[in-house]
Amino acid sequence: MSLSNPVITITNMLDLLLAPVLTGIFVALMAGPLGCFVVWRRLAYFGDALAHAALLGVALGLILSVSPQLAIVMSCVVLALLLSQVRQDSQLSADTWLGVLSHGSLAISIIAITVAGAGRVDLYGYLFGDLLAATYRDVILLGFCGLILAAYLIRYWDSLVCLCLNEDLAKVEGIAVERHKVILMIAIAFVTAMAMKLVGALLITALMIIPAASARMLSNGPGRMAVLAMSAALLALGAGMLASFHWDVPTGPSIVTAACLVFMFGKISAKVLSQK
Amino acid sequence: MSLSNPVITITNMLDLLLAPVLTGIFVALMAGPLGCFVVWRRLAYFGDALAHAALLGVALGLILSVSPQLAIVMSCVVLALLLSQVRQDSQLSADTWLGVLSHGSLAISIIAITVAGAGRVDLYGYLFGDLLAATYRDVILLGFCGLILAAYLIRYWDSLVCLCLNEDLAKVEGIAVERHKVILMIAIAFVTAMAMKLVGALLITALMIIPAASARMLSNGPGRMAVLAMSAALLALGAGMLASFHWDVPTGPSIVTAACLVFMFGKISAKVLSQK
Amino acid sequence: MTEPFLLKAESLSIHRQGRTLVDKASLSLQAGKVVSLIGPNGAGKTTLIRALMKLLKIDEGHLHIKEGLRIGYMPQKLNLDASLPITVLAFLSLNQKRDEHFFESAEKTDVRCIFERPMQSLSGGELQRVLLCRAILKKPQLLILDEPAQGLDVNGQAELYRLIAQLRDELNCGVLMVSHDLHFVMAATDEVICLNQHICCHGHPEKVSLHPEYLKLFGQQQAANVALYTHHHDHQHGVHGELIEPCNHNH
Amino acid sequence: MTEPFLLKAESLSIHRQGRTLVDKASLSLQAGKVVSLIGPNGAGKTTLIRALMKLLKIDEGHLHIKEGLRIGYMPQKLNLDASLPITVLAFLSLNQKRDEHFFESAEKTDVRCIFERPMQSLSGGELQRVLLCRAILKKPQLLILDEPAQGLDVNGQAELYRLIAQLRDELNCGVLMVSHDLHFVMAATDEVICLNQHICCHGHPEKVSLHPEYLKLFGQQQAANVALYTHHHDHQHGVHGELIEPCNHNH
Amino acid sequence: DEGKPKVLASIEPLAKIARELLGDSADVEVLLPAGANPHQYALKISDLARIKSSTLLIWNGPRLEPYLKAAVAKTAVAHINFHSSQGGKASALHEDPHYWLSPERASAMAAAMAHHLGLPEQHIQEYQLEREALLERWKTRLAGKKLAVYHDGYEHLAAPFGFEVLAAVSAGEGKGISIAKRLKLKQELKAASCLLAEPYSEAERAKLLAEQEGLKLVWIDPLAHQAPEPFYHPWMERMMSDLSGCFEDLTER
Ligand SMILES: Nc1ncnc2c1ncn2[C@@H]1O[C@H](COP(=O)(O)OP(=O)(O)OP(=O)(O)O)[C@@H](O)[C@H]1O
Ligand SMILES: Nc1ncnc2c1ncn2[C@@H]1O[C@H](COP(=O)(O)OP(=O)(O)OP(=O)(O)O)[C@@H](O)[C@H]1O
Ligand SMILES: [Mg+2]
Ligand SMILES: [Mg+2]
Ligand SMILES: [Zn+2]
Repeated sequence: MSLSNPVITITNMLDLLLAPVLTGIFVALMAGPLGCFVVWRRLAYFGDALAHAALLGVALGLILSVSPQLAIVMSCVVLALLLSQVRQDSQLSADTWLGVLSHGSLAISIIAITVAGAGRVDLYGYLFGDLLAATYRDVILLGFCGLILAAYLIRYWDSLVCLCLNEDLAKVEGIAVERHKVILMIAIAFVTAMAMKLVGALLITALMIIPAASARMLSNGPGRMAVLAMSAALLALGAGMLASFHWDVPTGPSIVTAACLVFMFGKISAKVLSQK
Repeated sequence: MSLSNPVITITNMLDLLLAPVLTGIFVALMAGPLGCFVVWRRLAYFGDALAHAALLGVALGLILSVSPQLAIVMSCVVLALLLSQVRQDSQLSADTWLGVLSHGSLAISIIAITVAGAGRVDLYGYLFGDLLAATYRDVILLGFCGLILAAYLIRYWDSLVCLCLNEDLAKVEGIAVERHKVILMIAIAFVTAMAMKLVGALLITALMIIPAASARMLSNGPGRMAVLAMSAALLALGAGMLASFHWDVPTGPSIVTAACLVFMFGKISAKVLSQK
Repeated sequence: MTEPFLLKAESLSIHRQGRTLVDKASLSLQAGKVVSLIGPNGAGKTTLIRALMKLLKIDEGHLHIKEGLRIGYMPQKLNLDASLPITVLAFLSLNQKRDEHFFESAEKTDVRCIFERPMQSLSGGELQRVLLCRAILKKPQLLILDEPAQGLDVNGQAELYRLIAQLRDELNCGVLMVSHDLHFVMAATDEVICLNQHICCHGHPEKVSLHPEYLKLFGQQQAANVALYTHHHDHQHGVHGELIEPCNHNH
Repeated sequence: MTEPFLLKAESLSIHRQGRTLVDKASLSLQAGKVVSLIGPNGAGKTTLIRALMKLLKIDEGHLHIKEGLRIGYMPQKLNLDASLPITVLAFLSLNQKRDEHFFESAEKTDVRCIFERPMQSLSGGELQRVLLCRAILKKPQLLILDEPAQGLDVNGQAELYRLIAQLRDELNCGVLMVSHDLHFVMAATDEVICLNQHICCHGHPEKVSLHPEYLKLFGQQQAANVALYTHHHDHQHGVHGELIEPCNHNH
Repeated sequence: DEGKPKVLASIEPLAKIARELLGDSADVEVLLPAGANPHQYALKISDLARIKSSTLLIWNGPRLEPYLKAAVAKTAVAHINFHSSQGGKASALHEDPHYWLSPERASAMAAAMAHHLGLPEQHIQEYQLEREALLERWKTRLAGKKLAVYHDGYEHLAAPFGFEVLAAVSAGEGKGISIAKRLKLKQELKAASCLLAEPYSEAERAKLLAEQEGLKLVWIDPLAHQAPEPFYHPWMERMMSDLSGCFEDLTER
């Protein structure tokens, strides 16, 4: 199923693809380190819950006539705050909490949409997004977010790692645990919400956890894991986009599949390395 | 938005609703105890991963022309087996594994569907299902599954609880840990797959984890948690169906929302009880 | 004692699930003093010291902590998740410069040879050593140790006790330690606090070891003989049975 | 000794991540014998006993286990997830009848007064007691204890040692115990195995305590004085440094 | 065929309109592959390339095909959708977006296309004559007939042909319905004898409903996935004949 039209070459498409590619690169660069925190704090399904919260936001936004983009960011941040509050209650593990919140908000948003009679809200536009629709405005916005995020992560890296290892120790050592936990959650939520419209919740979540999981197997330190995760995400992005171009398959799923291949490759090489 | 038409009689309702109600009851009764294991073993997103595996199964089934129902059950069981194998590798937590498998299979299935170009596969029919479409055949099938499941759970309850508490202790005490782990996973996968067509992956997953999470807060023993989870699931089912009848909201989401209300109620009463 | 306190608790109480875990405990910690907290299992020792570090909500009472107090803490148990890969060296270097003091501390706690190991694969005793090292790295003004000797081998234990004395002497650091090792407690601490939900008795080791509450808790024979481990002695039993009884003496 | 073995290991080796954790260890356990396993932190004691129970993959060597052997195991550490609610009584009753023996064991390990507590909120010592109780509930033929005294209070420790002797005598049960308490080990066990990746020396306690390898590992002074905890002594150091050195004597 | 204009249609029925109007004078291609759901689709890179290299894009409009909005803006391709061809009525927002099912709108679209490509008036007149003939043929046979539809999207078909849609079952892909709605349906469907359903993802459910309520099923393929006819009017003709077949069978019985 390769392209029938010989006139269409990469260079030809550059002006169309440059913004999507740059967007993808920024998203991958942010998803790498944030994904490590997601994996360390057992929040793999945070992105999924955020997607559903975003849907609830859109539904409520329709009822209260608030702009969808604002509603999405707001509802994601609210979910992050809520989750960082309820996690204090350690009787239920993180995944159970996420499951409850995620399924709950999905169900309520469907009801809200039905009751509001608001026609067809595209339930799954948020799941897949449209990377190819990215514009330079998006690139600049994401780049800006990325800079702030990088500054925060670099400044507080040690404290954040310490917090993920053991909250009690971190607290005694004078790290503002509660504040960092909330900031971290909001950062993840914010980046997810920003990226959702572009790459979809599926892709952003997958770009967070799959590269981080691949990096875990090949690293012996948190910093190295973050850098490897970034590289894995970039690799998946590149390979996925190329595959999408070559075999004419949808871009988002193609990137996720490439990430899975990177994961399998990582797993195999970790096995080989450990047997040496 | 209540009903305007007075002609709807009880008998009229009964022949429409009896099979769905019975199906719902069987699903709730199975979901209660299985949900406890899901919560204990941190598998909250197993249902979600199964839904995506099912989709992959359907896509592959289309390519290889296998019946969808068979393809779903097969792919769910394969996922369960795969997961119980890879979880040995404790470097990654359960939620991360589930995330990788779930996103991976979703992405691959979308590509498979695109490449096969085979008709319209309802991507999200599996997420919502249609409880009202249940027939007596389904009731009998589910009832049969329920009986087998009940027999297994009652016979091996202590061993299963022991296994969930600590695998090493269970193994030393002579419990066939590996076998039970696989059986448990397959049981969850099988029930989910059976129920998916009817109530959808969203509802079955939500009916597993939300009642179990509610029950956790009010129980001091595993048996009690299972019974409470069953009751909570039944309560949510009843309340959700009544709400769907009264306020004209979709059945599945209505049941999930009712389950969330039960959860919140449980949380509040647990708080009140603990302060006494 | 004119020296200002590092930390002072006034009649702290902690209740959970309808039970009183710590009942009106008052204590104060000073620089250069080794205070040890003893008591039977489930007496509330861990609960109390976690409350002193504000890791738990205090239900009643007041807690004064010197401003900017650097605390080194070694918990009784620590669960490390396998998903965060980190070596001992990287763990110890978190928010910490690798200066002379760093390597000195590592030397003292005998962790230099395991620098490159992943934290998650450490043995019980190795983990204890690393935690001890981390606790002393920051040149703490107050060292809080929850059963630090647990899991350490004989050399490690001796080294630990030597280290505590050294820190007290060199850095003038305050120490609060939970221990079940009555011999060490009696031999090497400045003050003993005997906890059994409430504080039964406290004071200089010699005095405490003669206090009727102490003898009641640990048994006369036990207290004297515990290190000799003759498994033929007839010892007094029922410590746990007494835990729930009210305390009917003044202190 | 003509009595048949319960468990026999022949030159077991375990390697992980390029390191040798246990190196050609051979041992056999018999009914009615208390064997203790000693060695510095990180020597591979926990690894070895977990391998004996088939909880770890063995890389080399053979393991023979008597058919249908009932093992009671008390692990060094146990992480309990908070999401499974269970009380001590319910935990102890899993796959277990509540008969006379049940309550007797609970009495002996002093856990009757905490029957109604949730497992997750137990203190360190209380959890140890519950684990010990669970280990002896099944009238095991072989009891494997990994640092059982850790975290126990003085009465608990004495009780533990009494219990081990009693089980050996009454049930003719074999015992394998990891311990850092050299006094108890020397006083009350039938055989001592000194592990430092490989088995350095083994045999009757009196003999082992004179063995050069033993003295090298624990230091002459240490071995003699460990219980007195004088923190002014000058002790020999460098056990860990020696861990990685090859062993150049035959055994 | 270098000089031929390239017309890209978002879905097959639109391509049929273009082919019928343009014949051999243009290359007509379809964007969405057969089987794709026009409500939810993710553009591929090749799709973007095809949009960019086409002379004219015809599509339904952002309400039905939101994913094309950004692509149209980015590639700056010349395009016509039903909104623009109708001059973008204000009420259009709350309307059924399945515009292509309306022969009326189809010919408006054809006219707009002809103007854009500078075709002679005569083409448009021929096209409109064909439409009128089609309506003539079927209006009388279908007028006043009552039927139920599974997918809510046949307003544009019902109005010109004069049949009445009694009830629509599905509220949207996979969302499921309420018990109240289901009971109401039972009442409403009493007056109907035929259920119009698509052989797509919810086919099984439609079959079950027809069985439960004793309705006769008519399969209709509004996306023209399986339609052999290359042109719009013959395709409509075929659909109408299938539809009326349902009622004729009933009268025979
Ligand atoms: N969150 C909680 N809820 C209810 N009870 C609790 C909780 N945490 C601890 N406990 C109970 O409080 C008591 C004191 O626990 P703590 O850990 O402070 O004991 P400890 O003195 O440190 O004992 P050990 O010597 O065994 O470590 C125990 O009986 C324990 O069961
Ligand atoms: N999975 C693993 N991979 C790599 N190294 C490991 C692994 N598990 C344990 N180790 C290493 O093996 C050594 C032996 O560990 P083990 O827990 O058996 O020691 P131990 O003798 O029980 O010590 P302790 O007295 O401190 O409990 C330790 O140095 C530890 O770091
Ligand atoms: Mg404690
Ligand atoms: Mg050990
Ligand atoms: Zn439609």
